[in-house]
Amino acid sequence: MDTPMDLRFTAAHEAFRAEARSWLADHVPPPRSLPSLDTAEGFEAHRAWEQTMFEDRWSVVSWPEAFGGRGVGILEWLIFEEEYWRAEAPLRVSQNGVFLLAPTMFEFGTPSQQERYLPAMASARQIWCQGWSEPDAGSDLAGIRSRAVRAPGDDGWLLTGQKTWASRGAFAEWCFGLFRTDPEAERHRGLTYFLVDMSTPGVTVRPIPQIDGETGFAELFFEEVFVPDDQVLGGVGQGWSVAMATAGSERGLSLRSPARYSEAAGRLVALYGDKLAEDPVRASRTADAVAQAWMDAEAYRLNTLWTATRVLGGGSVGPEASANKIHWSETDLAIHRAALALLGPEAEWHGDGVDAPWLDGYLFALAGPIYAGTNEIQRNVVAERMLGLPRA
Amino acid sequence: MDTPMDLRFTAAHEAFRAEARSWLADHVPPPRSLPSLDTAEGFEAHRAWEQTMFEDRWSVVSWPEAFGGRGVGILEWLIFEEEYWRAEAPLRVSQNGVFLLAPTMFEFGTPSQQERYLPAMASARQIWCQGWSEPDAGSDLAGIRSRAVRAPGDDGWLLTGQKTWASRGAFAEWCFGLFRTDPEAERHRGLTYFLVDMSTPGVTVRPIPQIDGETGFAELFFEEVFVPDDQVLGGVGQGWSVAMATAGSERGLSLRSPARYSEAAGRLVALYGDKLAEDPVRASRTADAVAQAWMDAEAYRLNTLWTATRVLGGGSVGPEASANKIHWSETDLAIHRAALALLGPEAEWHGDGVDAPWLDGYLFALAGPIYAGTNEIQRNVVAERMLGLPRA
Amino acid sequence: MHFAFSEQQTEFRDAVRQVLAKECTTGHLRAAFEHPEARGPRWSTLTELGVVPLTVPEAQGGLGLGLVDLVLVLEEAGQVALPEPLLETTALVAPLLAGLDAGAGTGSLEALAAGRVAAAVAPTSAAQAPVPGADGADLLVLATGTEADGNLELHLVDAASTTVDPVSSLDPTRRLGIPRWTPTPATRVASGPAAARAMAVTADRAATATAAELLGLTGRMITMTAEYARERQQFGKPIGSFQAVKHLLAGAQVRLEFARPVVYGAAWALDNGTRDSSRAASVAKAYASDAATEAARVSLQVHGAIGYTWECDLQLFLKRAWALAEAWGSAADHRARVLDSLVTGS
Amino acid sequence: MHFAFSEQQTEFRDAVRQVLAKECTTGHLRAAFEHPEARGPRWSTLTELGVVPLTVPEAQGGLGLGLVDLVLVLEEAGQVALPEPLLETTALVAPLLAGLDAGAGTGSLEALAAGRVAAAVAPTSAAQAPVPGADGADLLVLATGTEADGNLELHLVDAASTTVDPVSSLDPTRRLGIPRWTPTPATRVASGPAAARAMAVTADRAATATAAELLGLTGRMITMTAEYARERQQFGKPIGSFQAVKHLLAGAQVRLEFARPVVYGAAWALDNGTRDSSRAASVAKAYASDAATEAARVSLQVHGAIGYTWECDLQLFLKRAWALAEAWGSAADHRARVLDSLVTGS
Repeated sequence: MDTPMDLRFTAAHEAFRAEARSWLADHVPPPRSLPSLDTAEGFEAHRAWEQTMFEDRWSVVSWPEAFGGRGVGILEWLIFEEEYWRAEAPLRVSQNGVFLLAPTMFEFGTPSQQERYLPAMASARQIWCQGWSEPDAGSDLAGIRSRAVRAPGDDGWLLTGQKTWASRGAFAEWCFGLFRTDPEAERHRGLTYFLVDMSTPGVTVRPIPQIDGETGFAELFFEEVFVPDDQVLGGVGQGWSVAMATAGSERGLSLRSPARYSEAAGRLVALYGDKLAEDPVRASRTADAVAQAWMDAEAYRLNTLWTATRVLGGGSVGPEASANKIHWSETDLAIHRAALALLGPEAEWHGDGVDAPWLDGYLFALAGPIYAGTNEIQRNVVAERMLGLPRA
Repeated sequence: MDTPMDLRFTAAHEAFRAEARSWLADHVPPPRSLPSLDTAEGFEAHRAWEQTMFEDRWSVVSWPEAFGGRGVGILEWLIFEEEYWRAEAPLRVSQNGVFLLAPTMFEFGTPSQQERYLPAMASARQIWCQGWSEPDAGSDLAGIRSRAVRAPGDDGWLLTGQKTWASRGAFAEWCFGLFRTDPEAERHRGLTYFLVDMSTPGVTVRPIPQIDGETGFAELFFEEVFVPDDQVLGGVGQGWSVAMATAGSERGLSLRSPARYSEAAGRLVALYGDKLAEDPVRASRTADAVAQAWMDAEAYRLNTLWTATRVLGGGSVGPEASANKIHWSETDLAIHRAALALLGPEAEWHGDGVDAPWLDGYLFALAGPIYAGTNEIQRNVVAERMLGLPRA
Repeated sequence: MHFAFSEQQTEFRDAVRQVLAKECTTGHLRAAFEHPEARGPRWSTLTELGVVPLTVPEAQGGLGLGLVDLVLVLEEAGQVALPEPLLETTALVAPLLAGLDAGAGTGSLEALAAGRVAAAVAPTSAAQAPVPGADGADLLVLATGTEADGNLELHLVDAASTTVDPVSSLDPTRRLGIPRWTPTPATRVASGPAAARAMAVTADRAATATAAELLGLTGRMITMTAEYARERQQFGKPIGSFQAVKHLLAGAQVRLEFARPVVYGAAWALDNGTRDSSRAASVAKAYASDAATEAARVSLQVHGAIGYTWECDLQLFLKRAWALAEAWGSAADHRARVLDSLVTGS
Repeated sequence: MHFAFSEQQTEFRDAVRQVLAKECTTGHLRAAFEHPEARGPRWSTLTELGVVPLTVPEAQGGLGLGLVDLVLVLEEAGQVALPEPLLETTALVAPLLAGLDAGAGTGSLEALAAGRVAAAVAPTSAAQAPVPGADGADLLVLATGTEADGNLELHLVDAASTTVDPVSSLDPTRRLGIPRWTPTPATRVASGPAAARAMAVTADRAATATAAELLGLTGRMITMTAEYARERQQFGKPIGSFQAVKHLLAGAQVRLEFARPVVYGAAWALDNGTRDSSRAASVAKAYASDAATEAARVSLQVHGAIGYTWECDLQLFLKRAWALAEAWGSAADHRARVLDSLVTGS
């Protein structure tokens, strides 16, 4: 059959939206009322919120019911995200697990691994962090030096090395990481994807204070940390291809839903409206940038629906994920730059009662072109894999 | 003595300006009244204008009187340029000779070469073109393949090869070009800088029609063209260092005087003023770009005065010439982009009575980041020579 | 929610692509630059293919289809910089005529569906503004008066009965012209609110259709340039292996990727008359204009001096891209419209 | 025409540079971030050196020099992100006090020249707008009323006699504060046109002086980042050898190169009261703000995640750069002023 284009959501979709909206209306804590998830107290408060969602099956809507989801599709997930951001609900403390590890585990995990980890992830009993980057392996991820050697009992591996930039790393119970299991093999080869219980002896965590003073990420030190064989994801030596699946999610569909930017763009337009009354000269001078930022968010929304339809039709996301990452990171910057331009001198007022969501948001947005693979690396990917330009 | 900063021109400078202004007022033909200098007729009309300037010693003011100049300094030259552009005087058909070759000849030419070529250049009896780029040696100038071998009589050289992108090449009497005299030597080495009489047997010229249909530049074919030894500039095998001096002039002080951009920026502000009356919405939307373009021209003017003072104090222009080239080429684009934005749909109306100086200027400006060494190459120079970043 | 074209639509696009690959080569384009004409042999081919009559009601011999069906074809037209006025005739004038009361446009629609008419429509009622495609057109839709003064009128004018003063464009195939005409009761086909509505809808359709052609032009410029960057050697390797060149082209490609769904979505919104269809059309034109302008800049920069020559095919696409980026409202014009609609919530 | 600094000026700059290299290391800066104070030991050093009293008339124990003499010193202050209010005290308040009638400022000037005073000045008379450096300052120049209403007044307020509510900035050393004060006849030092003139001149001096600090900050960020790019290895070579990194830094360097003469020229124009000095000040601030904002973006991008950490010194300079780019008018604010003056020919 030959489906015509239709950008309307179905009645079933709208019913799902209504259900999500009313649940969120009843349960979402007041905006920004939870302490920062980068504090011990805030981490637990956010965990509690995830558990509340889990109890009513809202924490992982697109997962099979067996694992605590509702078994709905990607469109429903996008609808849920729209409602979630509209409700100004808390940041997802379990995002590394739910948005990055889970898609990979559905693809590469054994049934027993899925049963063991997914429900605990969905209920936030286990919160995950990502152990990929190393001090000398950032953009050059294949330069990973942390290694794993067979344990004496030959029933697992001993992990040794240092990982860094692990968001939530200060408090997470579990870590998914890349380690070199074959020192002989060349760069991308010889890597293995491990699932590590952070309470295992030999694991040390050092929080890293960020530019804004918060401890957003952490360094993880591994000293002969024992990991049993059944905590290898996707097979020994397969680490790179398994990791690239996660990276695809990170840059592609699952990490950054359009709702996040649509919501911010909406606030930007509202701010513009306010300034238009207060300071019309400044506002009109910023009009073009405000419009562009809103359009960038709108283009991201449409592109996501376009991609989602392709994926539902059996298509896959390749190097477009890199184009996607460049676009959402630049959109986030465009939105916050325009907001700061509207605020003018007020922009620098910060903290101590002065609520500065735009400045905080700008600082976070500045990291966008860096994490999940720098935009320089993504542009190389687009040029080489979409346009066929030769590698250097 | 310790001279304090003073941005005023002296009384003597102002007297010089007044003299130049009144002479130009009496002699400059009506703006855009001469046929295009890329037509045979226009070429001669522009030559005649250069001769008129020469007769009253205005064609090369900064040269020694012996060669037809006034022996004045760089500041007077900048003042003359300001008046020249303010008067909307014709483009300089002898620009390649006067602005590019001459500074090199003053530095590297023998007294007899200077006597032989400079007066003829000043009076436009001999008009020069540049024979550097080759079909396979553009950004990579050191990749030049055109070669020169000793002539049988051992009294000169036989030049063979192909040059391209020679502005004025279609009609010029003389050419300054780079040829490989030592096929063994590596890239930059083994090049020699030749002065070639275009009427010598073996020289063929093929004009290249430009994007706008005009023949702005030409391909030059050399087949065993005899060039006597006294037409080598700066010594056999010294071609690269001699050429870099010319390139320095091209990117640095002498090719693009600030007056050119100040004049265009002034016209831009006037256009903005007109549109502000006609179409205030469009005008105000373009205001920021208009202001930026004007400021870019102003920054170029101030930077040139800054550099000129340094040069007068015995300083030299190094990699700053590359920064300079990036700035003037981007300034030219910024000015013309802003103008086209003000014109809106009118921008595409062209030719046939419709005077379209802004569209023509935009097309020319688009070439700015390409000629005289692409801006990509210039950024490499800035990064490597000003910031000490390692070569790839 | 199904944001994709139907197989039928993509198959039709492929068929048109095949034909244009043969009948609209850069050789044909250069010929059109020399002697621009409104209806060459290609016009008949496109008529037989069903492209020209696509939006004409079936009653008048057309296919009665919409912008969603047309948008991929317009993208192909952009890919080859089609010189014929498909946009004006099929995307704008046909639907406009079809919407007139009392079948005022019936006769013209039949001629149009039969490929006997190349049409043009004035973006404004300003008498001195050149009309794209007017020079050489058979049928002109022109306006007088203004909405503000309440005396806006639309007129259907037989080009044979008027003179059109040509205004040359950087791209001669644009065939700009200023019609010298006198409105008569006989030529009037709409007035007052009906005329205003027709012009507003036409402007939105024009923004979206022009955006679609710009997508095609952008894709073509990027492809040509990537190909050149793979072949052109400097410093002993293809210039496409230099990161500066890669990043110029990657930036242009990302803009194109994100402009596409925006344009397709606008076409759907207009066909379905959604509340925000005007805004969607403006987002589409702004996005596609910027994508094309950036691709043009990048293409010229990567080609270097060769791209600046008449013999390099790039110029054929640069000129159309520059012209269409400004036509029917520039990116900045449309951004202003977008913000206005967001603030007033209209 | 001699567009260069005198040897005396560059020698003074070098002397200040040497002292600051020792007394304002990033270690000192981090301490200042923890406990921002208006006048630490550095203030005495800068006073003895003649930096603080530079613009105070000789009659009140100063050197009676101008902005051209100060601008290179302010650039050095930017290079080290000097936490003390040199800009407010020496570049703004001292000349403002020196310009008052009837020696209203004499006593304060003597105290200021002796290094006993850290001053702050309100950019506007808006009661709720935080004043940079007000928190912990000894002397405040505050305004009431507006020029439009003809009731503008300048007041010289002893901080000891008022409370200042701190407003924290991203950069704690900015010491923003909202003074809670009541104007009295005793505190009034200027009113009407005289007050308006003083505030206008102060705004121009502030734009230029802030631009000078931004030049220093920009230079420092670029140097730090180039150094990091030479050392940091990825893919088996320094990241500084990648063209993408080179071009990011080269772009920032070109902006800095062209911002310098613009700022120096503005300082000269203000010292000499040329007709276009206000415009020159706006060009300077716009250029320097954009150069700094771009250098900040590039520096963070090239440093990558490490630049995003508290332990990396880059953050100390990023925060000051972001704050000063907006202070005393953003780039866009000043571009608007420039165009306005060009069009009205003022």
